[in-house]
Amino acid sequence: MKGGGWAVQQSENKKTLLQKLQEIDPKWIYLIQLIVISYPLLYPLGLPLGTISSETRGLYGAIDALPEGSIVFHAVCMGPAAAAECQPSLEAILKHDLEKGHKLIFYTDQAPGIPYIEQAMQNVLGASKDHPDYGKLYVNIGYIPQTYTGFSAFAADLFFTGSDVYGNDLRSMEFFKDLPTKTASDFDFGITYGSGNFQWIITYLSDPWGVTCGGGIAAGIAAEAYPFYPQKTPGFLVGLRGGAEYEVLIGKPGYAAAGMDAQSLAHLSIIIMVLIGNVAFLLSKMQGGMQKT
Amino acid sequence: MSIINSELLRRYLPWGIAAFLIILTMADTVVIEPTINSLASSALQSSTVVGAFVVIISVLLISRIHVRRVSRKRTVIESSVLLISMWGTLVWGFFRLFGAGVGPTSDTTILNIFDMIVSPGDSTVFAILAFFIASAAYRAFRARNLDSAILLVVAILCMLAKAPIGETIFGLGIVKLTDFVLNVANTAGRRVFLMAMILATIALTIRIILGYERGWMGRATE
Amino acid sequence: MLSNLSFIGSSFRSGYLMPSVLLITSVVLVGISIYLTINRVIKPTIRRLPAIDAIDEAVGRCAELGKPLHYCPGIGAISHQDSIPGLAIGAYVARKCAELGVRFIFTFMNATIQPIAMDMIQEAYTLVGKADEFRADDVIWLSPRQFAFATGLVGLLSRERPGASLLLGNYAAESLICTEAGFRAGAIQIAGCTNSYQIPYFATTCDYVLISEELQTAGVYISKIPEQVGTIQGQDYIRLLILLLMIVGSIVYSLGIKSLDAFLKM
Amino acid sequence: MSALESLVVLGAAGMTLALLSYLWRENLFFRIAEHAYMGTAIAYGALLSADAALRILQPHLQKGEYIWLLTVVLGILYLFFFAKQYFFLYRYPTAIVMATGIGVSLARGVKTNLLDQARITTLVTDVSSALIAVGVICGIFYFYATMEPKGPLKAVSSVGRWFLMAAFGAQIGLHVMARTSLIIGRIRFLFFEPPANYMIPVAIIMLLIGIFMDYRKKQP
Repeated sequence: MKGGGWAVQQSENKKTLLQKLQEIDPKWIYLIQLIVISYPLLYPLGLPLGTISSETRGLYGAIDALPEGSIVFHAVCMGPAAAAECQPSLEAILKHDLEKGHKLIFYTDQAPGIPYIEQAMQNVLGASKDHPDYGKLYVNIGYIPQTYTGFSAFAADLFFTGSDVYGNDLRSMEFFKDLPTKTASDFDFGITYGSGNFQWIITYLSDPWGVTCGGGIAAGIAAEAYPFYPQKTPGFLVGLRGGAEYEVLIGKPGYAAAGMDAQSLAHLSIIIMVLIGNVAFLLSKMQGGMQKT
Repeated sequence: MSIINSELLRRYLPWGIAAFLIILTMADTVVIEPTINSLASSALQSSTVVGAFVVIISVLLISRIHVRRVSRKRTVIESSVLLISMWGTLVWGFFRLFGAGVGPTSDTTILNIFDMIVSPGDSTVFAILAFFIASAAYRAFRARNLDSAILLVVAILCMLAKAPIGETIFGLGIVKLTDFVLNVANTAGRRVFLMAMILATIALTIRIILGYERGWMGRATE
Repeated sequence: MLSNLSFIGSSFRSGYLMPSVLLITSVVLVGISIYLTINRVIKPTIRRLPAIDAIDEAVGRCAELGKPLHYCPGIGAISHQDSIPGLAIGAYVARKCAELGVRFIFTFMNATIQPIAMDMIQEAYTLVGKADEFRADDVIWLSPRQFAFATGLVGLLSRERPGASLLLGNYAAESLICTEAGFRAGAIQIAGCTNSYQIPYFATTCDYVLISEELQTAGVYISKIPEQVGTIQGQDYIRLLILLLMIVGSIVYSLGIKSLDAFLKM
Repeated sequence: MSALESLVVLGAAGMTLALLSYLWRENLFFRIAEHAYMGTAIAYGALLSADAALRILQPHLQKGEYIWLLTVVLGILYLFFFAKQYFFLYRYPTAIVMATGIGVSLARGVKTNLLDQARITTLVTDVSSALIAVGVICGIFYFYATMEPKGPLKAVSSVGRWFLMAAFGAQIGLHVMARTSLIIGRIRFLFFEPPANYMIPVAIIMLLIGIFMDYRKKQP
């Protein structure tokens, strides 16, 4: 059995500087990481964002191609943790929808999602329930329990919840007047946000109801979205960077773009730490090896 | 009395309902047929409402644990903070919902509690994990064999490509290489997991329908 | 051939005809293999995973170095799907440790694990005839909360410095803290869970990792419960079906014949 | 910025710093903040569920369809989880919610996550899609549990494991970016949202006191 904990090999060898470096308390590493991330937030480095990934272009192209008045369904399924990554993407996509004159319908499958729909509507549309076009161009369905079970019930009958999150009766809203089937197949595009798994919107909206879907998803679960790209989804935004790229594409750099400097330094410091750790590990194995022969 | 405690009501009826609903909702997904679709859609709608009540159990379970901990003087301060913050928010919320008809989404006190405690709590608890990743990266991420070497190389590539500094240092090559890795190796690996998840769901469904799986029924003894 | 199938297709939701065929075949395959295994018509054998050898070597190493072995089935309750194989493998490791006289330290987070873990380990020691060597205070409930549990485990691993630390069961965000502590304490680490967000961290920090389904398979290899062996055999039949479909499909498609793809889209 | 709003921001800054204090070590402030978060999060979820259930039921009850009250009765049956004698009544709502969940997810999952994924894998047009096909086939074979891979099949199985490892590497790389964005969000909140930044000196002083007390405790 090769391997074996680091400390075992060290006990026999003399403690070199590199091995002493290994034994520093994790608290110092936390401090280094804190400084590395705080510095660029106070004094931005202004690093260029770099090339925009094909997934982001795919989503941008798909939304840009939607004609005016097409219905875009926003599933804002994010809690506070995911919102730190995906709120900029949500607001960037809403700005694009506003520009193209799309009709918007909001939904969330988890309780903490509602404040983020409100915040996005306030920031982009200027108002939420008392917006002049509310009920005509914009509808906020709010929270439906039981994630995909609740959503499937809603998709089969858009009037399932009876009223929107503010209590207005859905059947009297002009938004639903000219929808042919009053089911999810009337949507023209679907976008999911947050750290739930991306595949849910393909499994429960795209395939059964024939609606093209994309996402503004947390980076932590973005690796799960690639098996659907490009055949079953035009594209998706990967975390804060996806939001920053989309802000550049719609020509309105904002919240996300400013955070990328800190991302860069944080990533760089973690890579350096992994390299130092592995160099020390290889050195100790070689020394351990020499001693045995 | 014997009917109520009979084996039928205790075991077989819940199992029968579960098996029937699984088959009904599966059929509804696959077939366009008026009776099945309408029956299944009302099953889904009522299940959504019934499911909203499941949170009762977690509220009462957590309360029982922490009341016991306060009475046994083990963690008095923290447990009473939890009980006060939970039941305070609940009572105020229900009073507003049923009394004044103001839902939790528009009641200012509930929104303030969300902004003050729930929102910073959720994001900070997960933010701490980034510090653990940094310390583990330094002290424990080792390329001890080919597997972990592949893993670390791909992780470093993703970190470089997704942060602007990667491209400024290594140029466009790093982005192209990472796109290839993400769209090929990662896609293949993730696809295997997606398929494995469905195989597990198929196995679980059959064991429930055939009655071999009783975990969901709770106490097996009764 | 394709055209006369279309009249059946009309009552099927578009694109769900072939999936329902696959669903029915897999349900039948798994159902039959469970039935046949229970009635001993077929006796499928689960292959011995390399992880089981790694576990035996780890116990041997602890006996050699005279160090204790630490085992933890994670933070899940007894009803969690990962806790069940976690405990089954735990019983196996406890018996191995009892045989070689290695001190077996068992930690857990969820209170529902305690009663089952206590009599599982006791039974392992009595099976080997060393009932007196069982130490009840080595079954340690560190804390009912995730982060306090992680801190408690870090303290325990740095004090006890075990020769091996086995983390098999249900794990979440605290997994990284536990494996880092195990690495610092110089222990051989074998870890496994089905939560695909934690497996990558296990894969870098541990010497051996059980990837999602392998944990279940290792649990069934040890527990040998007929219905579970039958389920795995049924799943393997479906895997074989999907493998053939993909191999034939990609060869056919790369030769330019697109009808199989169109057929599967129905 | 009204008094209430600044109180909310100060409270949020206090919560953030108390939870971050876990990085120093587990302490009472961390435990209090964690318990306050757990309590309000569950209560908030319960309130939203009740609000959603009420919203769905109201139109039906107004129209006199009292059959819908059955769902409320079934929901209340969850309470029998704590009962001694009539525990089995808890199984009825559980059966309904679990069964509809599995039924909905299985049939659609078989199409989107099993058959379609296999079908897409067969669309071999260029080198990368051929590589994906090889990766998926070897990966599926890696999880084969009832046959010992011998000879060339052992190579197929290890190729499958390499693709899984690449997927894990991508997961870690993207996870680092995800978690870092959270720290960025928290630090930005502490630095740039008045009066949150007043809490920083308070936290630093308390940290120094903590270090001093720890140092004194270590002395013999």
